Amino acid sequence: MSAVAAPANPSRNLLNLAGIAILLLGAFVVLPLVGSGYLFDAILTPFLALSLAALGLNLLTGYAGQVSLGSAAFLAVGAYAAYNFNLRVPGLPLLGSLVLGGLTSAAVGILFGLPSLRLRGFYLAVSTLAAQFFVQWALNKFGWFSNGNSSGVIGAPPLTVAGLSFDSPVGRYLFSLAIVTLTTFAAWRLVNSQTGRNFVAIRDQETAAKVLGVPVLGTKLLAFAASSFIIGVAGVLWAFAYVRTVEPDGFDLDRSFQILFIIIIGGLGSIRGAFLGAAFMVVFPLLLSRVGQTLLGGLFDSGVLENSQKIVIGSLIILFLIAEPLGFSALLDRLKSRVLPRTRPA
Amino acid sequence: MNAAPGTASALSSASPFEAGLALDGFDAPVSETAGSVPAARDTAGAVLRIEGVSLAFGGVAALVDVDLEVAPREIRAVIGPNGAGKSSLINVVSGLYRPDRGRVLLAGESFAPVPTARLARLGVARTFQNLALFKGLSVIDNVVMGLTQTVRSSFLGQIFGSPRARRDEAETRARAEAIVEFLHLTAVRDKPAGTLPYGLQKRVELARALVARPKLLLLDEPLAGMTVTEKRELSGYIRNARDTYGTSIVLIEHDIGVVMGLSDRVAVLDYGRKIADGTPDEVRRDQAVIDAYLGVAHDDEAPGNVRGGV
Amino acid sequence: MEDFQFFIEVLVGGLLSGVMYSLVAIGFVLIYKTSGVLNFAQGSLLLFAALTFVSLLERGVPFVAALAIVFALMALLGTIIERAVLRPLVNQPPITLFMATLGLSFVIEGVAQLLWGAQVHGLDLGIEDTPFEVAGVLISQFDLFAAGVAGAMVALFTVFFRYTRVGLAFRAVADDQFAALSVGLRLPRIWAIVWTASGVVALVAGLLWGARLGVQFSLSLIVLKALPVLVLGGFDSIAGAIVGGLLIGAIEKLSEVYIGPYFNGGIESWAAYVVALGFLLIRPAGLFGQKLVERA
Amino acid sequence: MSPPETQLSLEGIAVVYNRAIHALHDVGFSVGAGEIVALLGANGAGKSTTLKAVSNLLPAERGQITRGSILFEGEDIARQRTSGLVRRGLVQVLEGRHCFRALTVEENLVTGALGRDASHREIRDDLERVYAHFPRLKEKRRTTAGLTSGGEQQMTAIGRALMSRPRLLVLDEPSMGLAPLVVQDIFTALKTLNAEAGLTILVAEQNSTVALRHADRAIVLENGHSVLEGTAAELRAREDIKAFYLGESASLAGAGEPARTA
Amino acid sequence: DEQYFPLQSYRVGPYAAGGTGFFGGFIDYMNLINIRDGGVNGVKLVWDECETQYEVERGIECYEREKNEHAPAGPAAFNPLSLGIQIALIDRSFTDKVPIITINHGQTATSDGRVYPYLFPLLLNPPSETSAIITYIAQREGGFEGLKGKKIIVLYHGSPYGKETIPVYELLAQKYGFNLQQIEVPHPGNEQQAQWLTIRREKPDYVVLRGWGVMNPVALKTAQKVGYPADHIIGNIWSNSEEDVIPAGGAAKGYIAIITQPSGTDFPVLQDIIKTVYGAGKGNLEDKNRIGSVLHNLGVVNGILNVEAIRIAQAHFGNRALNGQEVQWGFEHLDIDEKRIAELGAAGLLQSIHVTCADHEGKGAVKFEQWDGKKWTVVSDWINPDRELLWPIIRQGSEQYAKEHNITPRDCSENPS
Ligand SMILES: Nc1ncnc2c1ncn2[C@@H]1O[C@H](COP(=O)(O)OP(=O)(O)OP(=O)(O)O)[C@@H](O)[C@H]1O
Ligand SMILES: Nc1ncnc2c1ncn2[C@@H]1O[C@H](COP(=O)(O)OP(=O)(O)OP(=O)(O)O)[C@@H](O)[C@H]1O
Ligand SMILES: [Mg+2]
Ligand SMILES: [Mg+2]
Repeated sequence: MSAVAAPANPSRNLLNLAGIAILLLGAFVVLPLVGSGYLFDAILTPFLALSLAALGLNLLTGYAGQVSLGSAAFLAVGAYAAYNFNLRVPGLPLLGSLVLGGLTSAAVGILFGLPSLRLRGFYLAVSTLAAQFFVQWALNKFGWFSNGNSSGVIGAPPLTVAGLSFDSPVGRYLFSLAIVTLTTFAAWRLVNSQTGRNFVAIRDQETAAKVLGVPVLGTKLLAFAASSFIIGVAGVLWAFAYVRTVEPDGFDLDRSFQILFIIIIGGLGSIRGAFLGAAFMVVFPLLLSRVGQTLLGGLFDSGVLENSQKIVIGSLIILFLIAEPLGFSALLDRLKSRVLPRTRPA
Repeated sequence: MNAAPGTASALSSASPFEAGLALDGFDAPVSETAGSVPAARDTAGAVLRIEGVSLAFGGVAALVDVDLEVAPREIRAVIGPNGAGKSSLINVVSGLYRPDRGRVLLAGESFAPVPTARLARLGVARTFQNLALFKGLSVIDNVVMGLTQTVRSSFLGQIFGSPRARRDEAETRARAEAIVEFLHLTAVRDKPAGTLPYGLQKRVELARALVARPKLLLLDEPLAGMTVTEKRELSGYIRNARDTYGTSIVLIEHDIGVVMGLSDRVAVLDYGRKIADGTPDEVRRDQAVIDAYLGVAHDDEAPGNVRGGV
Repeated sequence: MEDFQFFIEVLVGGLLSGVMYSLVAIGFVLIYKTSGVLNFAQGSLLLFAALTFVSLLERGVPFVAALAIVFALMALLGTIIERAVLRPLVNQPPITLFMATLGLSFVIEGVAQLLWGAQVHGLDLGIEDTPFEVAGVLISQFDLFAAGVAGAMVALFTVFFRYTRVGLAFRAVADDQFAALSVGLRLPRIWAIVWTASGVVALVAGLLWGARLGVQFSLSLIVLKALPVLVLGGFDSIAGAIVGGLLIGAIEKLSEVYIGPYFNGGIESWAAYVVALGFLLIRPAGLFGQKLVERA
Repeated sequence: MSPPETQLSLEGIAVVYNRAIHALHDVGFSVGAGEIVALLGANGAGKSTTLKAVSNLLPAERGQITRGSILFEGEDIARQRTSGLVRRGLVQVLEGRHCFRALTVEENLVTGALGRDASHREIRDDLERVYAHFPRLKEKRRTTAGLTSGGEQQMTAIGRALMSRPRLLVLDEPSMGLAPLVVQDIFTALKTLNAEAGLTILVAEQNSTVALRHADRAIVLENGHSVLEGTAAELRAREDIKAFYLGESASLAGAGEPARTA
Repeated sequence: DEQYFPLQSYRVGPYAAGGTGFFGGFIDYMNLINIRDGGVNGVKLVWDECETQYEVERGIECYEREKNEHAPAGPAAFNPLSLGIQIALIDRSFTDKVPIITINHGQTATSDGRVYPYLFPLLLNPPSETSAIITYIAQREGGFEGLKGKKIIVLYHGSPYGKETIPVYELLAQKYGFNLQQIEVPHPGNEQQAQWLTIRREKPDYVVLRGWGVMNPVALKTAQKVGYPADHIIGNIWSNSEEDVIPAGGAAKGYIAIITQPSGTDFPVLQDIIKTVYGAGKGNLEDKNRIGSVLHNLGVVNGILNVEAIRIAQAHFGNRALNGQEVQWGFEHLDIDEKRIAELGAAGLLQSIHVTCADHEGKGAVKFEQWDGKKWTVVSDWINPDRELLWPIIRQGSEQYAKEHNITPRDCSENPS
């Protein structure tokens, strides 16, 4: 699980920059021109939201080495908090409630991160399930969170930033894209900073880190906070830009697993891993189901297709883990090192 | 991390006899260790002083009433059979083990146990016997981690690139690069430390410890698993570090050649007790040491190997 | 007095359903002991076993024969999993293996539902479940029976680990797979054995739970009930699975009955986890779990 | 002396890790039954990789042999699992003290015998034999291996290998972290086993002095190539070897980069 | 010309049993229309299934995908069998203008057609269901007077659906003076020891089961464990299927549940389906024994209502594929009397229904059935809910929604057309 290290030679560095530039150009300019409503509403927006969530989890699990099975809970906290700030604080701009939602999630994250000071590995992982179930229960139970809706269901406020409205498929997509881009940049800065190194340090060798003066407790909690913040923001996108009407049950354990899958498949401890993984976990099943529908829809009922898809996806995940335990980002690195001249053979 | 059982009890100050012993040690001439600046002699300014430290693990005594003193600019070897308590001693000094009795004086302060979190700030750095690198980080980042202590900027500052953060980053990088250069690690600079061969990993760990220019450097078998040439080279660096930064060094090493060539004074532990303490030559002539540790005199591992060094 | 009797009743009910959790937990423990990972496919195994079993019954296969067939199937499955999943992933970090088991659960659930459809099946093991009363406290025959089975299994495994050297090999493998390889332990065989064993445990648990819930997809969800049991008892301790089960069961029910009303109910879903967490903060490796060894 | 019949032979081995990092390019040598052969080389030369290849342990580290063949007693090891090889007497002591941290010292030793399903009394005897070599371990038999000292762990690892009654013992840096006295004892012990039981030994050693003192022959690795081979005596005599591996003269190429001999 | 029905079905996951039965019935009926009558006035019915696994997100994904298909007419109506999905689609329904049919469920407020033109919780909405259950209990106790001082416990599923009726029960408890206790069962509900021990202590006269999926059989089993008589447990509209009682085995004998359509196959329309559809090997249920099961029949009824809506709309707009708005008109003028029901061969299967611009439920009359261990037998006549009492609740919800989204409710007094 190699963490991002400063790229070897400047030439490759430039190449990366160019690549990113092209990506952003395509995402911000080209896609909006060519994409269909379905593409935005049903594929790209959820893809962005999940990527962001995965990015958050990757900070915690990939970099700081603390496995969490409660990501969905923090999605929920972010979404519901933002909803309530928006509802109860008059005149608060949307972005304001978005950030506050993230911060609330960060606070909750710190709370549920406390056990990490004592627990390790799967013990910690399972203990994070407490967050998962408690949050879901609380949102379901106390109508206040959903403004008195007995079912705990909340509806998204209109997406308007500085007067201009984003309430169209493209708009929602661009809104998410902007948020994701900014957050990702910040995260990138973070993992390449001293703090980022500290994360990896406590992951790989807590004792040594301590001896070098890394504040272990602080760093762990910081990891939980940063991670939950990003996941919280992702939750806001999920609720406001994608689903637009959410119920607590939407943030169940399966969601947490999905996000965990994304970072494993994409590559632990790598930023682009979150995106690659999300692309795989979001787009691939859709593709599969559509292809299945069009090819075999007549022959079998959707149950058979669905189960076959389950099998296919499950096996693919396993095969992939076998072929490339370090995930897509490692795969990409290898391909790069094939095409680009390698600095120097090991 | 596994802290030893038992808590620090009332401090037992060193008995005059022991103090005397320690002084004897100092009177011994150390100048003949060629190519090395003689260590300063003043006891008062000792960089590290261990007083009557004892440590047991469930009845098994790892350290028994051990005293040790390291003068500024001194290279202090600690040798002894396997399981004699050498690493434990270092772990006590770095606060990973808390002694049952006795205390540790660092930079004029007295501790029992030593607060690990403050260790780096006290100017102490160490390497580990079983590699303790950050496998996921590149070599250079591993070395930069050695300077964690010097980074003052907050994580927000680092994200948004506050001036201080940029300064910190630039400084630490520069210093790390220098050390990497110095230890000939440039070739593997960007490789994840975990994939390096054992010997190089040892080297990286040394770099990580050196980069902070510590006042006191604790080395637990830094040369294990290297060819004689590499050993000679690295011991050269170690001596250099002492000469240029005036670092005092506690060196645990099983290669008698290196120890004899490099160290100003040698302490010998056996079953947790200090059985000898003096100049290399005194120690290697000491019968108890020969019986417990050296075995037949090692003519072929000529100390000359290292003497002739860089 | 009335209240006290009720308390006892809740307590007993809790303990008994706790045993049902233990049944599921044991399967996890077996895998964890040898791979150091949480096998999330345990629930799917359970579903697969039970579903296959009833479907065979419904197709007129006699009880015992069906039992034998499913038994064989689980053994086969165990070997396949070892060959296709574990062997290629040897010496990989636990998290990777964990994800693999999740992927595995997809496959198994998919296959199970593809083979036997999504209908809900009733399963009658022929164990009467009319409760009988002891000093005014109702006790369920069925749960008693289940408790008996669980007890028997625990005894069996404990003996197995205590008096064979296999236990040692297991711990070695879980500890350091690479070293285990180098000393010539037959990892493939060990894994195949263990997965078969946990498959059989899944079968037993599946039948007992199936008789309670009916055999249907939701069977695979009861793993969530087993997790707090595991943390509490320690992932790698059979005894822990039982003790943990009893504790969790009792705590869960008592809290639901006595604390639940203040939140108008439903706290069961997390109460167990919170309690388990509390325990963990005192004993980071559960009650009987193997503490992790680290020294500088 | 007449060359004994070869027990192990490597031919033009090339190894790649992660399908990207080329660790070995062309390594070839052979070990005769009853021989003691030393494998020398700088850091990163490829000693450990070679030895892992011999025990067919590379797959577990995502490494694979891309070229060449390794024969153990005439059979290609590629077609066998490590466990099989151990059963047939090829046992390896891994680099860097791979003990089972959570097991006690004694349990560690016993695992060595599990491979060959030994009987209880066999195990008891072998344990005694190992304790005879390493008295220190006897004192520590009940201690959790992970908590013992570096040297104690190293001893445990070696003892564990001896427990499986090897015929070809492969050691990766056995002397690492051991007190001189112990190193002497180990090598004398190995030598006696070699003399009495005809145990073949392939050892990668940085401590070339010791290695060459006890070995019959030695192979020198460099950047994944086997560049030099000869009897210990010959090699001890060679200037470049002296220079680099025995360090008997100040002249040396800049290390860090694997060094150039010849 | 083809009329397109997008189906957000679920055939895998915890609730697959429900999904397969319901959508099986729906598809069977549409097949019947195509095969027997060659479509609705010559317009063939087409559909495709999109698996939701009863998850909201997947439901939305399906909706977004399917709403654009078969242009120009597009989808006739969505029939998600999920409250969660319906709720998520409420806002979208205003912009996309495609009817969303939630038979026997749906958010309470959405019965108010003035505010929600495109939402149709047909046949029976939660309040009607609730009042019907209480009315039935009252009948067993000899009139509403008999309810006084009786104790009723409602055991509800810990989900939006489960909680939908909490306020309704409270209202009725006030009105009829029985004392009420509502207990939640955490999702999915495979463990109910605690709840039933409480019930055993409280000794209620009746337990109302508002369950879903595995919760129901477990409830019956656990009831048996604590010795609570099954014939005093009343199941709600989603606790009334064979799938709920079969797994419970003997424990379910005597259990009573509410239905809008009896089970069984002795209705002409089902005979037709068996003959024409299954005869032609086009039947949708793998397991033939499930033909005529509660959920299958509900699917058939759902088919009838959808098709009739199309028919009525065609009479108004012409016999062609209609778009969502036109179909909405059809549903809003859905008026099926006993005569028409007889023509449809559904006499006794469904009961006359009259949807209006303001009332999107229709009628909400129900029967009660009892499980004898083998099959359901109807034990009551059609029971009508106390709508005067209930509509205030509905209006309250809908008006609040209207306020929040500044919608001016349609004026349904004069007849729009
Ligand atoms: N955390 C611990 N728990 C239990 N025993 C310990 C612990 N740490 C050290 N010991 C024991 O204390 C004794 C001294 O250990 P130490 O590591 O200091 O020896 P050493 O001198 O470093 O030996 P080596 O040269 O082999 O590294 C050993 O017998 C070891 O088993
Ligand atoms: N698991 C691994 N993944 C990637 N590269 C590896 C791995 N193990 C070794 N290498 C690379 O293979 C080369 C040879 O390493 P190897 O450990 O065999 O050298 P060595 O001779 O044993 O060195 P040392 O004497 O320090 O142990 C090195 O360049 C190293 O970086
Ligand atoms: Mg040591
Ligand atoms: Mg090596």
